[in-house]
Amino acid sequence: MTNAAAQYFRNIKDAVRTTAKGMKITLKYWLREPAITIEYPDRLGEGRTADDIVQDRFRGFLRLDSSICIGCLQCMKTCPIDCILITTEKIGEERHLTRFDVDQSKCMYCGLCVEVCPTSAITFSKRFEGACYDIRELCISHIHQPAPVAKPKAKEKEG
Amino acid sequence: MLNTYGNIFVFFVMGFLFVFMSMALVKLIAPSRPNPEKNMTYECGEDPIGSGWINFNARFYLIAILFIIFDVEIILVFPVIVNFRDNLLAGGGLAAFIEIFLFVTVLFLGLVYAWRNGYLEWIRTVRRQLRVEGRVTKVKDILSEEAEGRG
Amino acid sequence: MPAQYNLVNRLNEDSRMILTTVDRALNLARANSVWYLLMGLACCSIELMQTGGPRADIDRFGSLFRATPRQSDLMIVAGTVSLKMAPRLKRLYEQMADPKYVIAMGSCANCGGLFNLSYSIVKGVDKILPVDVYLPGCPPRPEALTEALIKIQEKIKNERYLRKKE
Amino acid sequence: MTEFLSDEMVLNMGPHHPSTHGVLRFILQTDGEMMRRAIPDVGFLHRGIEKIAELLPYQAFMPYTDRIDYLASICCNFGYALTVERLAQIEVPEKAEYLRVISAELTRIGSHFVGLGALLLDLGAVTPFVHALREREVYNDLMESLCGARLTHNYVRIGGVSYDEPPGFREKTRRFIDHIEYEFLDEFNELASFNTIFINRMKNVGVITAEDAIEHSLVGPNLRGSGVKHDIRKNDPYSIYNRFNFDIPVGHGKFGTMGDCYDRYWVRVEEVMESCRIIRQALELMPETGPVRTKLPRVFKPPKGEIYVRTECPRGEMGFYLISDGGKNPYRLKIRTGSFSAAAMIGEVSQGVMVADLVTIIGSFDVVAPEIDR
Amino acid sequence: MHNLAEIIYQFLAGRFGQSALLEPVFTLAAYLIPCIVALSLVSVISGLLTYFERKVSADIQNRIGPNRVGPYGIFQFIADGVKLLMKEDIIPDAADRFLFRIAPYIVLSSTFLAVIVVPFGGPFIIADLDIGLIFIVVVSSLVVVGFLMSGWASNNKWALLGGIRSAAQMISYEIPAALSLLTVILITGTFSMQQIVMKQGPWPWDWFIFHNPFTFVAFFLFMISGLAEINRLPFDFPEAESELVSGYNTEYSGMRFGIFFLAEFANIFVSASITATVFLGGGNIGLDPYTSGIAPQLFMVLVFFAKVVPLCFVTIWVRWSLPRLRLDQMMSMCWKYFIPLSFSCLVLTALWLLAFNGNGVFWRISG
Amino acid sequence: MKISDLIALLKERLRDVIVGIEEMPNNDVMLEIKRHDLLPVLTTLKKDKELGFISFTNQLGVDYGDSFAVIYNLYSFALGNKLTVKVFLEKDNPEVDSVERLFRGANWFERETYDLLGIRFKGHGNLERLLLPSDWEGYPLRKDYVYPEEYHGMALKRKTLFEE
Repeated sequence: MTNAAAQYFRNIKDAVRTTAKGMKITLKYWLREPAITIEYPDRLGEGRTADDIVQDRFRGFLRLDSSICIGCLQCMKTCPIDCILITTEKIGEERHLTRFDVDQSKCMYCGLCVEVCPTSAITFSKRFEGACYDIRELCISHIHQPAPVAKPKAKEKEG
Repeated sequence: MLNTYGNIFVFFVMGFLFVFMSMALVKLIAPSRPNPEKNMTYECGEDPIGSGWINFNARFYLIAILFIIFDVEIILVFPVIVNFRDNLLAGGGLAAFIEIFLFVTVLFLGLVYAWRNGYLEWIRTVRRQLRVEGRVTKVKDILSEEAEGRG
Repeated sequence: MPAQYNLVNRLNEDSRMILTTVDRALNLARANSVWYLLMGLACCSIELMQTGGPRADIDRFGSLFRATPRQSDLMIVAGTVSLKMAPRLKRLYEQMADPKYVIAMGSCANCGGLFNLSYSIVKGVDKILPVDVYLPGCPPRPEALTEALIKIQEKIKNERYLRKKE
Repeated sequence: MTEFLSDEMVLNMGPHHPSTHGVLRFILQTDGEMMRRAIPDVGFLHRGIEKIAELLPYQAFMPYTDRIDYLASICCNFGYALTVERLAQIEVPEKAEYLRVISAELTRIGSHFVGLGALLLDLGAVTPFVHALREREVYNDLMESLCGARLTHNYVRIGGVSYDEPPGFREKTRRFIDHIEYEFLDEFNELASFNTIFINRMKNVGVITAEDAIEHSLVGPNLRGSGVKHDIRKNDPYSIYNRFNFDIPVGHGKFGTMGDCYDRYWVRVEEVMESCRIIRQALELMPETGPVRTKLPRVFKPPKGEIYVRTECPRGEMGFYLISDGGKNPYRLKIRTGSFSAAAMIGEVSQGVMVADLVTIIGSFDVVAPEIDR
Repeated sequence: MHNLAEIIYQFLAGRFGQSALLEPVFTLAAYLIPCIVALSLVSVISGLLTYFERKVSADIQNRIGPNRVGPYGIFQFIADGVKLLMKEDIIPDAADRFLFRIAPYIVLSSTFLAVIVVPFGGPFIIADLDIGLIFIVVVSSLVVVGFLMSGWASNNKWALLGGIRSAAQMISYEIPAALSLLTVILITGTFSMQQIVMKQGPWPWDWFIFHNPFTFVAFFLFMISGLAEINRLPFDFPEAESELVSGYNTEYSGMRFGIFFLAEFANIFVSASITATVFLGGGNIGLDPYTSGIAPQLFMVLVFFAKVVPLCFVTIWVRWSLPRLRLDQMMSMCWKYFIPLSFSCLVLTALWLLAFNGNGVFWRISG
Repeated sequence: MKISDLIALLKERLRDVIVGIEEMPNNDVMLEIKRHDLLPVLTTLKKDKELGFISFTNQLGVDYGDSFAVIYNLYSFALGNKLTVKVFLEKDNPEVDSVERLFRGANWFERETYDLLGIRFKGHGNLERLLLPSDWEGYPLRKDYVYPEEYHGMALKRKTLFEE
């Protein structure tokens, strides 16, 4: 009986003590701790853009440097879900890239295409903003007019 | 002439009017595009199984009865409490105190009685009931019915 | 007589002006109070939580989550929609009160994404719901979701609410 | 005492319900507030990952393992890579092993944060959950600087890892784990774990005995919560886990019965601390430089054979049963996950509890829907 | 002159002269003006409280909170209100349409009724009823009817559970709340709110919370039971988000839900003002509320709100600090801890008064 | 326990029923048995004091083209050893005894195998589809599975954005 009574009052004491402790912590946060919010998009701070809030290695939208692309189609073949479409055409003597589309709505940002690229022509940019009203906007064409592919010699240079 | 209860009445009416007017405004400007799917009862995206109007096992009936007992007795103690101060100042404090004490003690004994008999435990009763009844619908049936309904 | 000198037309025009202003104010209010349905389907749901969390804090835009579709304005389809889930998702969308908006968050919701090879996935949530904003990413960053919310807000602001048709 | 006769109420909890952690569905048969039983209905996120594995080359399947358990993607990467490596007998560079362990343990911390936080959220305590999310942001930044993604890291490759550590990574990681172990967890425990209300919600609820836990194939923290000292990192060590000194936290009935929800919760809290210990040691031992990836042929074909490899994920044993026919795609890949048996167990332990307890029980098992459905 | 209606009536009569013709107009005006003012005041206050709650929660969670609508987002509640007005109003087919519609009326009206006897400081009390405190206790239990009604009428199982829970919870916590108020009645000997305020003084030692140790305990008992009465965490069972989706208002959309929302926050305000009035001296600055000039009277209002706002803050603060109890724990907490404790507070306060001849701990200081 | 010792021990205990026993990579033993021996063998493995394979860690079904197989992964806390048990089934009638009674954790594993491969488990209490909808047709993990065109009016194919 005394045990039960002691337990009864211990319960009250515990409840009060632990509640007070918890509330002390939240009060501390209310009073002292500053917000860690990054006010994307408009109040990022002096001279900061959206790209600055991501880390260097961030895997954003794919980017193509068409001047060094050798048109080897490795990235297209290695993509498990076929979100890259490249067509090449022989215009005159040289092979030309006529189309280099990346379906960013489908892309899973895995990096397999980037790893496989022998010349590092396709890389990740830091861009992550791409919300749009029409899904077709997310199919991004990197080539607007046929561009000659780079010489495969570059491949050996890159190793 | 002015009556304080007039205030209460006006307030009550105004409270009603407040809601009524906002609802009228809603009627005026809010869209209304009902369809059978929308007007279906929400149950986490599933077809509701059965109606919500069932015989509800409300163990709190008991709590309600306890509440009424307590509330009634508290009301009985009200006059004593209101007059306690006057009695005290008039020298009759001890009698008033004894009165309150007796009342509260009786109430308290009632609580202790309920406590001892386990009326304040919610879970115990149910465990027993679960053992006694064992009325459990086959879930298989529910799932297959659903599949039929969809197909 | 030119139409603009007609008194009735004049009144009409005035009221249209007023309606436009009121409309704009109402849309502004609506855009700043977009409550989203708390529904995480897959990976994106974690980023959805993070968006409500302290770093991105979607509450800045007056958005908070509601657990029931009746009280929410925005459905964020955060993740893969399987064929088993699709009817439920559609029902949840239907049960939301008008006006309502949908964000397809992440590749899976956009077009099936990396699960295009699968047999049990809806290839794009726009096949079952009208999607307002598509958001790429797998999963999108919280900031990207914030951007999608801003797109939704812009859409709301450009809507004609009282003036149904000109 | 009079028994009030009442109808049985059958109601759906999920697939859209705030506390079912993704898309689970429970069919509750209740008697008012009291539940007679809860029948789990899963598969709302069945994405056919095992079938996809049969359609893709070995390397290309790696990103999919991220999505098996999105909270602990590196642990899944790790398990899959390990399976293929053991089958094909590929040596992994020393540094890559360390980076794998560090990132996997960091992921464990991050995953447990969501697990613990979500449980608290289900119990109505929003603030600890948001605080856990805040720490997760730091963790996310750390992982982003290492792997380039916040959630689906896709860091581990067959034969190594994709990137070397970025500059300043060690220092940042050390600061992070110090903050977690010495500051954040203390505060978190004060705020949540040791709160009387919280303890009362958790103790003696959903008790699973050790025998039951083994019988129902529970794994990971759920098994350890029942007092079974079994951790694949110790009992069947893989990678370089045998080089580290760490304990296996087990439930011992801290406040109530052994194997209750609180024990499962507390095992996770302690695991976070153990992970911090492992990371600290790994950071000390990790070589400064060195290769991080073994070069594989472009068309990679492991030898014919079958293998079963188990790794310890935040949600318990992650087993990959891989059958290779010598081709470039796996012939069959079965993924055994911790949440799968845990979800089955939820139905078993939730008989005769209250609706509110079901929420606690689901939270304490820390199930993740895609792990169940795959 | 003990209430606002009379003051206004006298003022109007003095201004325009008394006549049989104008008297009904005066009467109506005397009733309506304070009513409308109080209603709009309480609506705005509860709106501001929603903003306050979101800001406080944001601060506690290292966030910023709403900051886009107006300076620091202060007009967020207006945006929310307007949006709710423009949302579709859904009544499910399976619901009991009449009860479904009537429930918000009952919830809001009964919440607003409690405002009648709240002394805003000075003469600003809408009706100083003799039974003021009992009136509040009675009226606040009317809210239960509304909740139960909405839960039942929705024909939704989550809503039903929420409604039943609210009934069980609110009637249980009614007892400790009423009992802890009675400890003060022992001291004052009257139920009139204005009298209760006037019996206290401007300084903390004059307040009833510090009258004796038992009123001190009763204060906390009332605070916590008040949390339960207004369905705030750790007692927010009727709308426990993670358990019952959204509880009794699961099926409510648009403004009907908005009215529940408004009532919830109005309840916070009412509960805080009762606490401030009964235990913390209300708007008492040591002057007579009726005869002093307009400046002291306004100061009294200020004092009153200076006490209410921290109490509202505490309500919000608790919500963001604690997890939710379980239903049976909540019930046992009420019946096993709160009711015995409040009983003993009542008896011990009576004993204290008897022993010290009606004086408090600080009676020498407070004179 | 060493793999060779375990193989010797298993050979001694299960002399009559072993069809094949071999070492697997990753310290594992592959034990192949006949279909109708499954239940007795697993019972022995679990109940035998010395073996004590009480933990049922994994189960999967495989479509080997000309036959099905069900594979069980067991673990013994006492020995610290894993064991893989494999049963081959005929292609046209894939049926095997359920071990749900023996290992209660096997319940969902068997349902999943039934769901995805169509292997029936005799004596299972509730052998229904687990992951896929109950009105789904076909067994996806079979090698000859053809993807459905649509399910309840929802087409499974989507034009890629390149085509649009």
